[in-house]
Parts: sequence; structure tokens; C-alpha cells
Amino acid sequence: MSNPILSISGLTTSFRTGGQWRDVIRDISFDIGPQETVAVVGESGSGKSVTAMSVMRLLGGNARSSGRIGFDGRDLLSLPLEEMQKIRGNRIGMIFQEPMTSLNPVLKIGDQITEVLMQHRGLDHATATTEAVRLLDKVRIPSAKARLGEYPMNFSGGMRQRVVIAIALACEPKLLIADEPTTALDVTIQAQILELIKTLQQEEGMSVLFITHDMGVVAEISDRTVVMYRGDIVETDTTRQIFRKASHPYTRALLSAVPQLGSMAGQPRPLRFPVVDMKTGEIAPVPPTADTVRHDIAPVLKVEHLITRFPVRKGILRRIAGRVHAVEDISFDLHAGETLSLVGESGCGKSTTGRSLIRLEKMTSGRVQIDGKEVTKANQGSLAEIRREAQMIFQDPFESLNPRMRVGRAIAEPMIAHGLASSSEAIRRAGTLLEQVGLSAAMADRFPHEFSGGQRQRVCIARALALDPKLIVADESVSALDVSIKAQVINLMLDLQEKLGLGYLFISHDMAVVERISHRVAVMYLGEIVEIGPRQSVFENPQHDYTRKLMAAVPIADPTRRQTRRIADSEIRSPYRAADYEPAKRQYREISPGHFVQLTVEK
Amino acid sequence: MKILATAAVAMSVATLPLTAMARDLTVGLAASTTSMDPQFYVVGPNSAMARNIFDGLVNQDARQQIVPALAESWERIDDITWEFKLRPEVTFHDGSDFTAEDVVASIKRVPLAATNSPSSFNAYVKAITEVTAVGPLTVRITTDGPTPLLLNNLSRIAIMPSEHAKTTTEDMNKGDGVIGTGPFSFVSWTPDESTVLARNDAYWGEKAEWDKVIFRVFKNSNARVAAMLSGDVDLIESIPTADTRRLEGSDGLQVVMTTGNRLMYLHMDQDRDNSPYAKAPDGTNPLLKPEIRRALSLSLNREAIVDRIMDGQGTPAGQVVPEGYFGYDPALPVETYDPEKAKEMLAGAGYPDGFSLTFHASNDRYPNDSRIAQAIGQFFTRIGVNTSVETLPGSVYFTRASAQEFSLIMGGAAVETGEASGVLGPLLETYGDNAGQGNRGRYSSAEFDAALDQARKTLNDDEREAMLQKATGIAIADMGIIPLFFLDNTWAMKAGINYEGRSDGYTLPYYVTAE
Amino acid sequence: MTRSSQPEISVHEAVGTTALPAISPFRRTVGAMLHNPLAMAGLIIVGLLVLIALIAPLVAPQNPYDLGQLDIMDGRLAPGSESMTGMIYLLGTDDQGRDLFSAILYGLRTSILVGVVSAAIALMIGAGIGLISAYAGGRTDAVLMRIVDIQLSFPAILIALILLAVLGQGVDKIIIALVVTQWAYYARTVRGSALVESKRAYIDAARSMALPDRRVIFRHILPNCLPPLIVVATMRVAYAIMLEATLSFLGIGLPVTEPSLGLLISNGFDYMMSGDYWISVFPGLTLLLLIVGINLIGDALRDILNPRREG
Amino acid sequence: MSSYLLSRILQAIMTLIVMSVLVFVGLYMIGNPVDVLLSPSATPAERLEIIQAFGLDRPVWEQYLLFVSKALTGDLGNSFVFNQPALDLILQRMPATLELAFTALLMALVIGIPLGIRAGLRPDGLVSKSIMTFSILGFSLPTFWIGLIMILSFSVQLGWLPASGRGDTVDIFGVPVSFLTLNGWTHLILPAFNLALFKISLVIRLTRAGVMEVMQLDFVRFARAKGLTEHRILRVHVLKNTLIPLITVIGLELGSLIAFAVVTETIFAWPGMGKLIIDAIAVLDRPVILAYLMITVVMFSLINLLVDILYSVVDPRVRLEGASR
Repeated sequence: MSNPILSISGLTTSFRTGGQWRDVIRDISFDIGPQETVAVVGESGSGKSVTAMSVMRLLGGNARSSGRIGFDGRDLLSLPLEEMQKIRGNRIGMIFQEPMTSLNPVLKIGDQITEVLMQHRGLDHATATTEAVRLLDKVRIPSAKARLGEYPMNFSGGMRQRVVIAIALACEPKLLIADEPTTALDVTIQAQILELIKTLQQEEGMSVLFITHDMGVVAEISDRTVVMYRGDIVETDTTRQIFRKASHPYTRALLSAVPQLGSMAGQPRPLRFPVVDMKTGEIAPVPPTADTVRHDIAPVLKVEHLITRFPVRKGILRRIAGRVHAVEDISFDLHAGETLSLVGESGCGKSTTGRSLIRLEKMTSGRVQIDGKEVTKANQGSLAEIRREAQMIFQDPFESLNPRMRVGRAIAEPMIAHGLASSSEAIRRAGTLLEQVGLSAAMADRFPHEFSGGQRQRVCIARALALDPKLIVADESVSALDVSIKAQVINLMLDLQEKLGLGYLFISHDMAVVERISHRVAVMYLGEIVEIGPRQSVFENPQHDYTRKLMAAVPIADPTRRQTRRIADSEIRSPYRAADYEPAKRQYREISPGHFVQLTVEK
Repeated sequence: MKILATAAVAMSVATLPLTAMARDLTVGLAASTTSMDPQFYVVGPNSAMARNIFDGLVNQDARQQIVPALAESWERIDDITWEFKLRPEVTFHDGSDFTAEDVVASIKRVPLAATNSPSSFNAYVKAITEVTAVGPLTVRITTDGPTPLLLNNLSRIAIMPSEHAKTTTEDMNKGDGVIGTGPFSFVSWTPDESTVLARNDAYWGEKAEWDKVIFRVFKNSNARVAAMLSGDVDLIESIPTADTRRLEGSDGLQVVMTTGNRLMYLHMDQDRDNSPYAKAPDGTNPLLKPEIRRALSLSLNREAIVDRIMDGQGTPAGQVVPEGYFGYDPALPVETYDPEKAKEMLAGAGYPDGFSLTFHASNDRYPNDSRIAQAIGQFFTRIGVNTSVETLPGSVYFTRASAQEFSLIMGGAAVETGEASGVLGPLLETYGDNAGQGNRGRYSSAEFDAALDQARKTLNDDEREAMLQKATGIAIADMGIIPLFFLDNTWAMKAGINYEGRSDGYTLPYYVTAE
Repeated sequence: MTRSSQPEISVHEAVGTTALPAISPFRRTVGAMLHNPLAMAGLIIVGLLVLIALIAPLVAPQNPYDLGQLDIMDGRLAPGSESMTGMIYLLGTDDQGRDLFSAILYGLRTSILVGVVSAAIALMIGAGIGLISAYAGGRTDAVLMRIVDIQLSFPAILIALILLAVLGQGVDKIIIALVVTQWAYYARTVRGSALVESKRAYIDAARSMALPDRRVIFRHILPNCLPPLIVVATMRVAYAIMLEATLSFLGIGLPVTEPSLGLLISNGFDYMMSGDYWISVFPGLTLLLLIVGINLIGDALRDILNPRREG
Repeated sequence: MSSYLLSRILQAIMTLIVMSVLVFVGLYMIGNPVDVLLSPSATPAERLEIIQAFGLDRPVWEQYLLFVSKALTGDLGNSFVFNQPALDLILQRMPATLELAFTALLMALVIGIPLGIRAGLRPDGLVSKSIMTFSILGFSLPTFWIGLIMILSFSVQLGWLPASGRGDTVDIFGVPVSFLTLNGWTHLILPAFNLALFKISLVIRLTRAGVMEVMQLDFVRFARAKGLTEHRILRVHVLKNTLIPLITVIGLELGSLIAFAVVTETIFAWPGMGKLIIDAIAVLDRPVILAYLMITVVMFSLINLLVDILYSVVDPRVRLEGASR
């Protein structure tokens, strides 16, 4: 590469913790050429974000960096702060992961844009305002002029990220650093933002340093890829080469753990992820999955016309001003040994469905039976019995364990509370359960904070198993995990399904994971199931517009299948309705056996 | 003194700037006047302020003895009829002449001004059945019976112009009709903050020395002392005992103490066999026995209390009025401190191991009241009476004390009239609808009642004094109350200013002189 | 959403045991306290003061509450003076001849007792109401929180003043007054954190396991509301002690014969200008030391238990 | 907004009713004011007369209803002691108290905010630690004690400032204020500082905590990434976010300043409402106690309302809604 825009060499950054300096990234070197997009990819703790922050020198007093960061012929690390401030936001733009918090909530959008223009380009306020309108137009924010006077709270996540991009690009930087810019966004919005970045890069002719953990996004956007693992660069190559034939075992392991949408074509049953030997990089063969679905007995879960609505009250009399129609008239069955996935974007009601089933939310109407027992009419006592049959695993492993309770105790507690075992017996069984989920019995004495995220999710699974349930509702249970850990946990879940004949209601926004794990899939949109059917049928022959849109938006971890998509810049709609709103009766059409699609009645 | 004032005026006209001309006196008061109506509320701060602006037919001197004021002389026509000759050529602050009509109107106004009063002046005029102007400068007063205290009572009634006889308290509080014949005229009043008066140049007596007097209110004693020490004020009243020595020791300051008319005393439950807070081993009320009460009295070292707790601001008492007061009996000594004898008497009365006693006192009504109570508790304990002390805010204390909820209490009583009867009646007379309202110990002696009653009806001063002394003797012999000491009234002032002090504690700038 | 800030071991995630001792949150807190010099200073100060308050009857040369042991002839002696019986008054005496050293020890007892007991009762009531409010939600919550709001908009001193005017004097009365003025703070704190906690997934998990409400509230929600509660309680104890002293100073607190620190200060202030400074100053310094100590601890706890700094 | 106002007014009225009932009954239980006021020599007939004149012979509910019906016409009764409308007495003293409280509040803000910002920006520095230690001291010094010490040192020992009282006042729109004269200032400064001390510490802590919290937020990092100077980040981004939550606290604190003025006014003999209420409690001047409470309830409700409205004006995220969390 002739003249790199950014040239990092020998960059080491350390943090001070407890009076000691600890290296977080070690001896990092890579370049970014003109108009090139370089992705830095890695899992949590790999140091990818620290690398980006080191370039911008945004790490604060507890961190120090050494090495050289060449930009424009100068070493950024040795620039005085005032000089650095002239580069930030001017020659190098940066966007962050959380669009919800990147903007100052009490300043108008317009001011937040113009201040950069005034700072770096020396514009007066009027010119800056005109320029700000142009920038908002450029990131495709409708009626830009009117929105300058609004506050961030009036913008959706995707729109905020557009504003952030507009600010980052305000001074036409030569380099854009994007630190996980789409991670917090829904998949259709993510696709929009990725497209936007790609388009703008071409228009502006800038280079992009793209930090992400998502191999799909990497495949989609980058020319070259830097793979980081625990503070080191393990591999740097063109993106195509990396995906075609990664040289480092870690990269291979990472890639093998990434589910690729469409890779399950022709596979009728769920499939485990391959396990890679970290030393040799050998991929062990995937054991075939047994047919676990028990169609012969009555379904373990039967849902009929479930409706859950949340009233929104206003005024002094607390009158109901409207309702959020979180779950709107949905029906399905789930058999023992079967995995049914509820898939959809945020606010579609998939989580509320799961929570309504075991009455964590109060359902408005409908009928739910678990193992033949009526949930709807259950009193406190029989509810306890029903809940024993149906357990839930939650999204955030950091949140779902009581931080003040030893994990053994946490697993034993339901057994004791339900009078299923004596205290000592329960603790003993907790040990067994820990072993069953791949941990050791000795860990029962530890507190949650002493475990990693993946381990915690295993603990949660162990706890869910404590009551010997027939059904597990897994609410985004693997979404927060790193890919490799995600793969392990999914493998564990499949093992347990085989061993125990569990039925899973798998709630997820991740189409690729859903494809891997499900027997059947239900796509939810605005509280309704728009399409439901056998996984193979739905994925290979999607019927509903929304299903297609969803699938088209998913980035595929294969640079050869990179596609230019035109995703309409639409927002996800809200299921809030006026108090007197009565939804229309929905009609479904059966496409193939068990595959139903909602007939579109909407405008 | 008149010469001095004139000289000052002359000098100022000649050479001095305006500020030096004014001889102003700034006084730090301990309590605020609550009303500018001199006939509204019988309470010290109001009466004291009224004395600056108003005169009575007669006034009380520094020892509360009667001196002529707006009445130059008087004679008793019979047992119930009095005739007063008024001072001629007296004018009110508004320039109008003072006549007999004004006296009649003023006395008749008293019941009107009593509306809503928490403690009205009615008591002082209730004996008067008729008051008439028999001449422009002659007034005749008829009473419902022999009233030896009529002059004392009249000394409390402020005389105001007849045209203001209908002026309401409310209006007077706004400054309307605050017009008297006194040495100072009213300028302004801010409750709880300040009162300003100006000299009445037409005063019938000697003119006051001060052009203007500013009274500032410092309820907090430390604040008052601090104001004195920092020179913000020229004179303060009511020195906190603790600061007596400091003020005395300060350069450029002097302290004046006079024996006051307020007696601190103990009341003991002499009514019930079972008293709530005094329990002999057998559960009965030991305070019923006079020898026990005597033993308690003997146990008290009054000198020590006055010296240590009051920093000398008091005079040990063996009877109800201080020396020099009408009804004082020189033959009654202050009880000598004798704890040994007290113990003997306890044993003699059958309580060698003492008894248990809870002693109640107020904690915000009298100077150092809670400290005195504790000290008394010490002395009681030392002769073997197992004593605990409880002090309460006056707001709670008085209600409960009146309801006989306590067994032994401390109180303070002031002789507003200058005569022993002012204390003997309320505190010691047998409790009843018209008598002994302050007798919270329920002492009752027919002999005492008879002597007091007779004194009240006797117009002859010598005879009356003898009867009062007799009554006092009986009560003290019975130990109906245990007298402790008389509170001293105190003032501190800048050197070069003099005030002789008064037994009623009033701070009257008229009598404040400069060297 | 990934948590890039959490150091995580990936791919070959250590499934085996690492020989780490299990550290309870409590022990972590204590450990952190021991490493904070200001907190240590606070702990030592408060520890010592509490200790001497506890053993006051053993170490005090005089029982200052026993009138029989006092003699006004020994009143207002300067520090170091000798009594008539040969005892040395280390810190001097007050107007009653009360040995100030003893009086401070006993006063400390009263002050700490009043502060701690009132805080404890207020905490129990407040925490209970806060939990109920958070867990019940809806109308119950609205009504309870309205009461709390109203209570909180009224300054403690005003409420205490009126209450004591109504109730009269005494240790029990002042404790009641302090409880009434303080419970709302605990209620709000507990409700706030209980709401946060009850929205967290581990509570959903507990509920999804059909644990009884009582168990969810007391075993899961309450322990996790403790950190902010402890901080508030520490600060509130200090405040309660100060408020008691203030009320005693205003003459509506405790009986004179059993002075707390506040009453000693108030009592001694009358003698301040006449030069007998010790009667007010020594109890004042003791009070100051006690409150500073407690606040130091509370401050350190606030930093340590702050969830933003955790992990 | 209007439904919000309505609910706030309803709430204030509820508070008024509850407080007045509680206080009325409470005062009824304490003691009979007549016993305190009347001279011991008064006869039962005189006593009865006064009791009737004050309406104290009627059952408590009747007295209360009478009070309420009069209160609705703006008559809160006459002070037993002053025989003046209690309301007038309090209103006369209110300017003094408000002047004291506002001066103290101003001091707290002017001193507290800069120190708090300084301590929050570099929390581990020596200066910051000194500021925090000072603030702990400020928290720990009982108002009354420090007041006494201040009088002792500045007035008695050094003689710099007057020990007590309110200095010369100047009328502004008929309201006497003392901050316009030098003499007034010298009287105001000690009590105001005494009252402010606790709040200074509070403001320091809140500001510091706010600055520290805001500095951690993403948008500050983003602002840095925009290349803004630290000065602008602090002035525009951090300060506004820090100070907005402070408004609520300041509102509540103003109320508590007015209440705590009771202590300061007692010590410095400041002629305000606080001193009046203490005196009124001492003699059980019921109408004054009640009127004081009614007025403080109204005043505090008003302050809280103003704070809420102000908050919604400066913070775009807040919208005023009917009574809810």
C-alpha cells in the first residue's frame, strides 16, 4: 500500500487498575489506505474498541499508549491536545455504538451539529445552520430543516445514528472510525445504516475503520480485516481471504461459530455448531441431531388467541388514553422436544408473548395451556405447579442472577421453595446440575460476579433445569453472548433437548441463529404472527413481505455473497393504538403443510 | 438636667453637626411589647412600655410604692369613696388638655379593651362601682367595699384622652391613639423588633434626658449581651446570670442589680393521701406532714443556689415579699441551711430512708429555672430523698400543674401590687372559685384565710400590715410554700449612664441619666 | 448488545475450576473500606466513640445522671480542677458540678442511642413501605408515594418541632419525632431501588420459578436494595443525631437531668461568653467528631457501593 | 399542563387539610393556652370568660370547623398574645425570613457550584479531596453550634460584625429589605452564611456527583470525538446536564432553608417567621402556629410547583403530566 491514511505501528495501550498498569492491547500494527474500509473484528475483551479509542486518544487519565499512530504524516500520540482537538471531528470522524446516548439530551440537534462546523470550519451560525440542513439531508433525514430545533428524545435510534453520522462527517474527514455503529440497532435499521455508510464513503472518498464483533457485518462492508484476540492481532488479510481460508485457528474457530443465513438449506433438523480445536485449527465433525420432536403426544404448550395489551393512562383521573397492543391474537402449539422460534425486531411483542405464557405479564385474553394445564385461570397454587413445568432463561446473563446469592444457592432455591428437596439435598443436586451444563460442582460456592457471561448463562440454564421442566422459554438467551460462546450454549441447549426431551420456545431477533436451532419458526410483527411454519419452509420459501425484508436485511458472513440492497428508509412502527381501536380479524393462508402466512389487509 | 439638655441644644445650633445634637438612647429589651394598647394585656413588657408613654392617676416608684402622678393628692371620704385632685396644666402628646373626663373615660375603657385579652385589666377596676368627674380637675371613685389596694390598682391603669375611649386595640397597634401624658411620645413600633419613642417636651415633670429612645428586642439573652458588649446598645435589661461576671469585668460597662418582686417558691401537694410523684415507702404522700416540708426547706442551701446558679442575681427568701415591701415581716428569718437537722426531721417523721419524689419545674419561664430545679434536686437527694427532676416547657407545665398532675413543683410569683397580699392570696388562700387560683399545692388553713381576709378589708395601713404579717407567719410556720429566693432585676449599661433599677424590673428610660 | 467493557474469556472459556476463594459482596465492601484511609479514620473514630459510649458507666468517674453525686459547689470548674473530694475533673464541670468528661460519655450514649434507634425504626418502617409500594404498584404505590412526597417537602425540623410540641419531652418522644421525620427517606430510597431491582431479570427469574412473593421480596429484592439503603441509613443516623442535638438546643428535646450532647452544648452556651468555654466546647467537639466520623463512613460506603463503580 | 396544575392544586389542598387537622388536634391535646397566659390570680369566672372568648370551650371538631370556615374567608384567627391577625403577624415577618433564606441559597450556589465542578473534574486530585473534606465538615457541623461559634468569634472576639438582629432596611414595593444597605449587609452576612453552610456542602456534593456522572456519559466522549475543546464541553455539554437535576434539589432545599431558619433566627435574633413560631409554641399561641403551618404548606407547594415548571422548561425530556410517578 503506497500512502496509508492511517498507519498504526507498535501500538500498546495499558490501563491502570489497582495501582498497576495492565496491557489491554499489545504491539498492534496495521494500515488503512485511501478509501479503504478496514474492519477490526474480535470478541469482547479483544481490545478492538480500545484500539479505536487509542487512535482518537479518548481513553482518559487511566490509560496510556505507546507506539506510533501515523496520520497525515504526523504521530497522533505525540501531538499536543490542542492539535489533537483540531484533528478530532475534523480530519477524523468517529461514531459510537449507542445512538441513544451519543447525543446530548438537553441540546437541540441543530446546535450539536453546528458547533462542530463553527469549531472546525469557522462558519458563522447562519451558514452553519444551512450546512447542518444539508448534512441532515445527506444522511436522509426527512424534513431536515424542521428537525434542527428538536431534541434527541424526538428521534428514534436509527435516526439518531444518522444524526451522529452527519456530525462525524460534517467536516468531510479523511477517516471515519465507526465503533460498533450498528450493534444496538434492529436488523433492518442496521442494514439501512450500513448502506448509508457505504454510500457516503463512496461519495466522500474517505477511509473507514470499522470496529465490530459481527462477522456478517465484516463480510458485508470491509475490504480488509484485522482479527483481534485478547489484545493481540492474530491475523490481518483481505476480507475475502480471511473468509475463504483463515490461517489462524482462532479466526477459524470464530468463523465456524458464525451462523450463516441460508447455510441450513436442505437441513430438516437443527444442527450443532462445529467445534474447532484451538491448537490445530481442526474442525471436529458435527454429530447429527436426533429427531426429538414428539408429535405422538399432546403438545406441551398450546396457545390460543393470546392477547396482551398495556393500557397507557393519562391525566389526573388516570383515564386510559390508549393501549400498546404488544401481543395481538396469536395462536400456536409446541411439542415436547421441539424448538419453536419467535423472531422479529424490537417491539414486535415476541418477549411479551413469552412472558405472558408463564404469567410474568398479565394477558388480556386468550387461552394458554402448559402440559394440559390451564395457565389462564390458574390461582397462586396451581400457577406454581405450572411454572414448574415451564422455565424461562433471560437475555442478560449479568442481570438474571441475584448478585448477592451464591450460584449453588440460586439453583437450589426453587427446589427448596417448592418443597421438592431438603436444603442439603437441593444443594447436592445443584452441583449435579452445574456439571450437567458443563460447569463443575465446586463452583456452587461462588457468586455470579466471579463467572464470565457464558458461564452465567450456563448457570441460568442449570437453574431452569432444577425443577425438571418440560418447556423452556429462552428469551434472547444467547443474544448477548460472543459468537463462540453463543455456539457453545446453543450446542448445550441442543444436547439437553436430546437428553431431556425439552420443548424450547426460542425468542430471538437473530435470523441466522434461529435458522440453526429451530424446528419451526414464527415471525412476529407489531404484536402479530405474520408467518409461521416449519423452519425449512419459512426460510426457503418466505411468503410475507416482512419476512422477506427481515431476511434480506441480515448481513451474511460471506463476502462472496455480498449484495447491494435497497432497503427502504422506513422506521419500525409502534404498536400503540387509541383506546377505542379494535384490530381487524386476521386471515391466514396455508402455503404448505403447517406453513401459514397472514393475508395482508393493510394499506 | 434641664440645663444640660438646653445647653446641648444651644451648642449644637452653634457648632456641632446634626448627629451630635441628638442624645439618643438605645435599649436592649428581653421581651417584645405585644400591643401598644396599655389597657389590653397585663404582662410585664407591655406595662413597662406603657409607663414610658402613659401615666396613671398614681404611679409606682422604684420599690413599687405609690407616688402621686396625674393625681396630685387624694383623700378618702368614707370607706368606699375616694376623691382625687388632678394635676393642672397637663397636656397630652397631641396637645389637648388633661381633665377629669379623661380619667373617667380611661377607667371606663378598661372592660372594652379586655376584648380578646388573654389577661385583662378588669381585675384592677372590678372593685370600682362608679367614677365621676365632680369638677374639671376632681374625680370621685366609689368602690363596692373597703378597697385598700385601690391606689395600687389605679397605678396600673393608663390614662388616655377621652376622645380615644373607643379606639380599639387593633387601631392602637397601628399607632392610632397611642397618646398619653408620659415623658415620651410614641413614634413607631415593630413587634418583636423595635419601638421608637421621642421626648415629650411638654412633660409635667422634669423633662427626660433623651431626645429619642430606641428599644430593640433581643429575646435571646446571648444576643442581648453580645449587643451590649459590641456597643450596639447603650443599656440592656435582664442580664443572663452567666454573663454577670463578664459584664461586670468589662471596661466601660457597669451592672446594676436590685432585688426584684418575683419570689421563686416550691409548692407541695398538701391535698391528697396518694400523690402521683411523692411516695413514702408505704405509698402515702409524705408531703402532707409539715415536718417533712420543713425538712425539705432546711435541706436547701439558698445562699449556694443564689451564688452558684444565679451568679448572685437573687436574694434568699424566708417569706413572700422582699424587704421594704408592704407586709414584710422583719421577724421572719431566711431558713438556715441545716441538712443534719433535715435528716433528723425526716427520721423523726418516720422516713429515715427518705422517700421517692419527682420534682417538676418549667424550663423556659424563669431565669435558670431548670438549673435551679436540678440544684434543688441535689439538695433533696443529699438528705436521703430519692429525687428525680423533670422540667417541661411552660406551655405544657402550667396546664398540668394546674390540673394537679404533679406533687412538688417550682413556681415564681411577682407582687404586682407592691403588697404581700398579691402573693399570699393566689398562692396560699384555700382553693376555691374565687380564691387561691394559683394554690397548686392546695395548702389550706382557716386561720390564714381569716387573717388575709381581714387584711383585705382593713383600710388602716398599720393594722393591715400587721394582719398581712400574721398571715405570712402562719403560712411559713405551716410551710404552705417553701420560699426560695427573690429574683434580682439586672441591667447593664455603658459607663457614663446610670439607672438605679426597679423592683418590678421595668426599664424606664425616663429614669436613665447620663453623667 | 455486547458488553465490550467486560473482560471475557472466549472460545476456550475456562470451564474448569480456577482456585478462587468465593468473595461475598459483604467481604468485598469491607475490603474496600479497609483500603480507604478516610473511611478507616471514620471507622476508628466512630468505633472508639461507640465503644466508650457503651462502657461509659465503667469508665466515667461519676454518674452524671445521679443528682446525689453532683454538688453545685463544684459548679463550673475549669478543666483539670480538683473536686472537694479530691477527684480531678478532666474536662471541667458544668453549672451543676457535673463532671463534663462523664457527662460527655453518657451524653454520647444518649445521642447514639437516639440516632441509631430512630434510624433503625425509621428504616424498618420506611423499607417496608417502600417495598410494598414498589411491589404492589398501582394505586397503593401512588397513594404511598404521595404521602412520602408530602412528607419530604416538609423539612424534618419543622415536623419534629410540631411533634415535640404535641408529644412533650423524653427520649421516647424524640425517637418518635425522629422516626416520623425520617421514614419517608428510607421509603423513597427503597422504593426507588426496589423498582430498579424488580425490573431486573433475576427477579423475573425468581418469579418465573414461582417463588412465593414473600421470598422474592425478602430474599431477592431487599438484599439488593441494601447498598443504597446502607448509605442512606449511615447519613441519616448522623442527621438524626444532629437533629436531636438541635431540638435539644431549642429546648424541646430531652430532659435536662439526662443531657445528650446537644443539651450539654445548649446548656454550656450560656456560659460561653463569660469564659467558661469548656461546658459547650467539649461536648460540641465530641458531637462534631461523631458526626464527621459517621459521614466519613457513609461517604466511603457511597463510593464503594455505587453500582457505577462496581465490577 | 392544565390537568397537571389542577392535580397539583388538589394535592396542595389535601395537604393543607390533613396538616391542619393533625396540628389542630395535636395542639388541642397539649395544653390550655389560658393556663399559660392568664395570671395565677385570675378567678374561675375570668378564666371562663377568656375561654369562651377564644372559643376554647367548644368541642374540638366545632372549633376546627369554625377555624376552617373563617380560614376560607382569609381569616386565620387572631393571635392570643398580640391580638392581631395571625396572618398579618406572619406576613410581617416573612420578608426577613425569605431574605435570609434566599441569601443563604445564593451563597450555597455561588460557592457550592464552582467548588463542586472543580471537585468533579479531577476527583482524585488534592484540591478535590480538600473540597470534599470541607464538605463533610460542612455536613457535620450542627447549624446551631457553628452559629454560636461564629457569633463568639466574629462579633464578640473580633468585633467585625454585629451579633444579632436585622440591620437598616429599605422598602422595595413596601417590602422592607436589608440587602441594600451596608448596615443591612453586615447584619445579614453571618446568619445567612450560617444557614448556607450545610447547603454549600450539599451543593458541592451534588454538583460533583453530577459532573462525575455526566463526564462518564457517551455524549461527552462523542463531544470529545467531535474535537470540541474541554472548555466548551464543560460549559455547554456537562454543565447544563449537571445543573438541571440540581433545580429540583434547590427547590426542596429552599423549603428546608426556610424551616431551618428557625434555628438561625433563634441564635441571631433575626426577626423572622422562625422566631415567631418558636415563641408561639412556647406560649401555645394556637392561631399563630396554625397560620404558620398553613402558610408554609402553601409556600412549599408553590415552590415545588415552580420548580417542576422550571424543570420542564429547561429540560426538554420532562413533560408535565397528571399526578403520577
